[in-house]
Amino acid sequence: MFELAPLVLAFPIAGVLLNLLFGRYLNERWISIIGVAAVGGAFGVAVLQALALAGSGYHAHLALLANWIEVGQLQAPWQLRVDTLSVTMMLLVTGVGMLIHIYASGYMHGDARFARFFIYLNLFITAMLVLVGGDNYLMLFVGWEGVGLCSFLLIGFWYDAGEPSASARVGGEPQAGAGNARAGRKAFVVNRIGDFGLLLAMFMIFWRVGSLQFDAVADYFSVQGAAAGGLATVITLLLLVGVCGKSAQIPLFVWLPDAMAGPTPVSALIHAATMVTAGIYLVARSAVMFELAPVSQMVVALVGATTAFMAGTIALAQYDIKRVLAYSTISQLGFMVAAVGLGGYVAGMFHLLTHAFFKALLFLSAGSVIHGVEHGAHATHAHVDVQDMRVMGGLRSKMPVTFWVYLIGALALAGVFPLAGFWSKDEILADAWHVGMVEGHWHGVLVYVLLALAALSTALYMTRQIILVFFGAPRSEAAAHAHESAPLMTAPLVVLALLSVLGGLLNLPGWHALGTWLEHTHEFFQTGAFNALVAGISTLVALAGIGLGYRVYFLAPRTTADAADALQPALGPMFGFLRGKWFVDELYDAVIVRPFERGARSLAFALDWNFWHDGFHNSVLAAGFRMLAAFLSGPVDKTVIDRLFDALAGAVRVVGSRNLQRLQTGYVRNYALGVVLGVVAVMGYFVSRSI
Amino acid sequence: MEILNFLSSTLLLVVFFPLLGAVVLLFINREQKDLIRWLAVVFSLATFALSLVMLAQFDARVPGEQLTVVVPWIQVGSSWNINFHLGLDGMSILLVLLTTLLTPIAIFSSWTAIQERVKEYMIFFLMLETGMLGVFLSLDLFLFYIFWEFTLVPMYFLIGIWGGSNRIYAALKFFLYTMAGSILMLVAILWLGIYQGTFSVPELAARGGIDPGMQRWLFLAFAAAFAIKVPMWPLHSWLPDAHVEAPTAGSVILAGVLLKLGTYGFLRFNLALFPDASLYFAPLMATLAVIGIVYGAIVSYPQRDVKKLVAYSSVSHLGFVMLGLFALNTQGIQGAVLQMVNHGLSTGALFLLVGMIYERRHTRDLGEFGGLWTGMPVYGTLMLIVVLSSMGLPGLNGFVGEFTILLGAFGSEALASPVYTIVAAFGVILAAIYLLWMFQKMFLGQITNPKNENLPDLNWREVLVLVPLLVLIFWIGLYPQPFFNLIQSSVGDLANSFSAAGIAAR
Amino acid sequence: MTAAPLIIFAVLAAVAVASGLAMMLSQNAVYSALFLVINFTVVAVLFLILGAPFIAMLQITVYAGAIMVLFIFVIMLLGGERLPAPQQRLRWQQPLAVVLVLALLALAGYVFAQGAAPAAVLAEPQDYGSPAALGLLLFTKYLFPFEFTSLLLLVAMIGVVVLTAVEERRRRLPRASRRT
Amino acid sequence: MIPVNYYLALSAVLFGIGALGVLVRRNALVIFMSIELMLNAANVAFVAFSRQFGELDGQIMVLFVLTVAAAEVAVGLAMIVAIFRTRASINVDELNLLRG
Repeated sequence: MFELAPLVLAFPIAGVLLNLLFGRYLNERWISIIGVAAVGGAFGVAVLQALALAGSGYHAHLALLANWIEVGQLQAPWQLRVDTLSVTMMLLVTGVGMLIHIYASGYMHGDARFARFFIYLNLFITAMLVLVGGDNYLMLFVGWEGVGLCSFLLIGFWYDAGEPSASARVGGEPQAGAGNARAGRKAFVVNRIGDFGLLLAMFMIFWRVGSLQFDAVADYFSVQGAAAGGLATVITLLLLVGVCGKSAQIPLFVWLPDAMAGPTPVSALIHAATMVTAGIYLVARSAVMFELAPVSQMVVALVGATTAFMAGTIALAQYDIKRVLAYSTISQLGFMVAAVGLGGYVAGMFHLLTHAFFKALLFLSAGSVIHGVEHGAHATHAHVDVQDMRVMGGLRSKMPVTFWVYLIGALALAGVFPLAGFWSKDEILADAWHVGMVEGHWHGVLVYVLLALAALSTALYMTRQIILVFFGAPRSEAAAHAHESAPLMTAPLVVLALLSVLGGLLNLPGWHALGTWLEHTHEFFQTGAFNALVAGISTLVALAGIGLGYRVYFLAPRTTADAADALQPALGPMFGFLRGKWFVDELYDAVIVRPFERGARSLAFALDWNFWHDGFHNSVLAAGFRMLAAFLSGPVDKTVIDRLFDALAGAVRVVGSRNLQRLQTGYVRNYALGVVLGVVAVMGYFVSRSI
Repeated sequence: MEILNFLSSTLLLVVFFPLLGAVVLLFINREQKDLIRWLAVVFSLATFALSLVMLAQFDARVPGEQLTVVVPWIQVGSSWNINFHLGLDGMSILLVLLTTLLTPIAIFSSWTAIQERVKEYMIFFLMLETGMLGVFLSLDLFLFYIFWEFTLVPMYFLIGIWGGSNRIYAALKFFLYTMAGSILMLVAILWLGIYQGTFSVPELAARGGIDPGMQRWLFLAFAAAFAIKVPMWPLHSWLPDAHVEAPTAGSVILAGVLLKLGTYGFLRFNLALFPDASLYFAPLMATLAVIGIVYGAIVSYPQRDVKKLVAYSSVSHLGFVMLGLFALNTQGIQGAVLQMVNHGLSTGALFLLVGMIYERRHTRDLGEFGGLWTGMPVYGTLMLIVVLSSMGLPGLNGFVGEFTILLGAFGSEALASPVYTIVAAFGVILAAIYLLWMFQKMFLGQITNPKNENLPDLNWREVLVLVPLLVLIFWIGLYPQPFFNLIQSSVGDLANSFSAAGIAAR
Repeated sequence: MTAAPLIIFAVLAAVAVASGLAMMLSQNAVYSALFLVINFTVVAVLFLILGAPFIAMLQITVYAGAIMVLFIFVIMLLGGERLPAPQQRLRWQQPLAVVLVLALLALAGYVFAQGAAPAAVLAEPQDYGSPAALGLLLFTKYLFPFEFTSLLLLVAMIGVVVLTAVEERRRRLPRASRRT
Repeated sequence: MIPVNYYLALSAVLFGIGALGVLVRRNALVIFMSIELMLNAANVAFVAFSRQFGELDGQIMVLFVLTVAAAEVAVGLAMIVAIFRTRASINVDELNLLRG
């Protein structure tokens, strides 16, 4: 069944082409059927690949599609790699992707660019499958940039809407309705910074290893062992730059909150479940190198933990329903990155999977909420920001299905026993505990503390969100008239809710299905031991967060849309700091963006144009030439030569200019006479010489 | 019979067929504009067909010159042996094909844009094609020089007659800059011809043995001509003028082919004839190239005139080509040759697209646009693809070239430092910044300017002009191997001579 | 050296010079043309004597024949055989010209007087001056210039057509476009 | 046989007559005829030299001179015709646009 592997790409590509060529002639129904079928087909193929792996001793299988670049010793074919790690990712991408496609066919109903949306989504699935299915770093990079492109296109899908927020006003004069487009551009550019690191890492791998194939790289480093430690450190740190870009870690996380400008299914699919986890996949894929570079591992773990903590605190003070989830995603990605940094690859992958379930669920439910409020706003002609949680409230009764699945997602995210999030998050914390307490590394302790605090804030902000959105009384007309979404949208929610509940089964302590499955890709992909103490603390932390949220937000419910946040008195100026997102955007704006723009402007206009183009060219080259000409015609010509000729002219004047002028009679015969005169003179000269 | 064989040799036909077209056009009444246009397109397409015949006759496995045409031309005494010598090899074949492809496209794109003096325009264009093909195919220094200068004349008139408001200034600047550089090259050519006893490039390359000190002077003399043409930073200040003022088709050819005359010259002459000097100057040239990459990209960003933006981006892109060439290894040089083609396709297409909106709106000011995608979906989509290709998105052509170049430069023995690559890779980030900025300003956001509301989308002729370029953009991006195969053996030989073993053998 | 050839030469030369002078002095252009024909014919005879029969024939056919017919044709066409009343504007030109030409001849005479040239001519080879020999030379050593003369004639032909056809074309153009 | 000198002298005299014709006559047609006479004089010298040196190159030159003369006459007469059309005159003294 491995022969079918290329089909995993063929299905979504076919979807793209069909909708691209015929989309304009089809109605929404057929467009969405094509889109969903394309992903569904790929999902089927992925399942078959998993079965094939299970049936053939879990050995990695390579499927050559075509040669791509062969230059000198550089050999980079289009080749798929089917092993447990890639198949896991494929299943996730296509499975969750399919659910989100179904949801999107309801969510995007009536949009003028319906076909284009599905083209983009299928294109994204293709790129993501290239990313996780490729057999070399170059193909991974193709997918890596490809998903970046799709992210750019989908964030800016409503490219004629969205006002740039004050802090995010980047790029010269404001342009009407280009806020979403700007967010997309920001995502692409920030990701490119990450790609820069990945690119350099690839170059280094190639020139040391001589190949970009995963197998060859793994072989090289296992053979070299500790001798290649320095090299591995440099490469892995460069890879980390890429991870920070794609998985939205400090310092490159700033694009992800803005990316919420895209339609909600996009946020769920790309900016929660799949694309942003590519960084974790990359680290897991390059695990051999990370294992040789303890310094890099430590940096990775600390970056992840810090991000988890920082984003968790920011999420506490946001009012935009999707923005809270965005920061939550960054925070959870921090968990995963910390996990793989600590060597807990299975834990990282485990959390990646469960997070995909419940975060996709949360985003889609948030979309459902937005959809509902939007309908309410339409019905009442109210002008409200439909994503602002302050105008919501009391939606529990209006949207029951959405409420329940949202609650499940939130509890899973908060890590409440026995939902999926509990098991995966606990595994990460246990790994951190192990590294810190058992192995005695200081950074393990630090990571554990940061992650625990992040877990606390996770429980707190999710409680806050649930209460603000669903409990209390509606705080606007729009919220009062909201209604439940169509079954096309709620059905995938239910499936995802189920997965969020049962996701923990994937790698339950004692069973370790995921661990044993992934073990076949790298032997050190092992599940850490279950630690009852850590599990207990985690549960306490989660409950504390929920309890705190209950006390702050439920017992003192917000009554009006513009009241101050209940947490504000407790935190004081700190709240403003969190509300301002630690002012990272402003910092980058002041330190990087504005200086760059100012610098580019002065480089372009002052240095290049005024100085070099006008100044140097016109003033030095051209004017220099003119000066030389002027010098020759001026001092030299005017004084020396002119005087000479003035004298001559004086002489001529004596002879009589009238006479000379009369030489120019205009009669041809006169001139002929002149010719003969000349001939006689020349001949006379020669004759006289011969005498 | 001998003369018949000579006249029917493929390369001769490829080079002079456009000129024949120009001569034929001389006899057409200037009022019959459509007939003139059709004839010009037919002649340029026939040249393209001939170049495909040439491609079929080309054997990619042979590293040296093929389909050679040699006729004694000017022989004075024993020291002057100038031959009419045309030859094809892996270094030139892609550029020849690029030229023969872009010329009909450029002519076709001027269908409606050029209404005045159509006859002269087409004649100049066909003359220009002959000149460019001659540069790529001549393997005699003297002949090369003649063709090199020959390209200047038609381009001068194309800019100076059909250009924008400041065309005379731009045309003169273009002419004088190029001319100034070529004079030094002429001196070097004469030195080579007289003191080495031959003007034949393959013979000079095979013979080698020029004193290293002298090589450096010769290298610099040739580099003066080529660096201005490329243009390398800081000699680029003629480029924005020329591009902004030139008519659309002129910009296409200028960016697509004429700039490559410079990079091709570096490859064919500087690298092949002066290997020691190339090794000596590699760090310097790579530094200039890298500065050009970053500088061009930064300066592109704040431009308001789209054409100027694209013109500066050429400085950046050709910096990549130069970096690849002076990496002096297989990956670098092959990537550079492919990137020359890529830049021709992407930037050519960009100029075509800019020309199309210019025909509709008669402005190129970024501030005048916004939200065009809504009204012109086909135009927006095609522009997006070309923009992505230009910024090196994997799967499109630009990436393959840039990646191989950067890879080559990273591990280059001649440069011996990854710093060049690290700085150059910043150019990749910057490319995303300025190109996406341009795309956003033109196509995204709301339509604020009422003049943009009812613009017609592209017509069949405009799409037809772009289709061949788009096909190649995807083809090279997804399956570049056929292209690499064409250049592999010739360039591989050259690159090997710079490897440690090659240096030892010399 | 017998006297006969010299006498023949003297007579021919005298006729040539006389006809040339007559050509120059005749007030009627038709007479001028006819005197020139006489001159050309006499020179052709001299060519014959010099062993250049081919050139002599050409002289008769092309010069005395074709070219002079053309001249007479044009004279008749334009009615230019007589100029209107002589209205001398350049009075000093004529004497000056005579003086200069005499000076030129004097210089030439001086050169002859110096006696640089040999007294006699050599015996002629067998096929000297035959059309065959001339043709052979023309198509080998002088091939390129010979081919080039064809181009010259072509250009002259086009030039003549352009010069004389200009009026015709203008006349045919519609009125409106003439203004531009 | 006659010495070459004689021919050369004849050539010089004929040339002088031609030159004088060009200088003193005002009728454009006669001026052209004088030019023809000058060319013819040159031809005499060529043939004479050719004879003297026993080479045919001189005669070849005559051939070329003939061609040039023919071309020149054709163009010249065409010009005269063209000028006559605009000026109704072939008096070269009336063509003094070059006057300073």
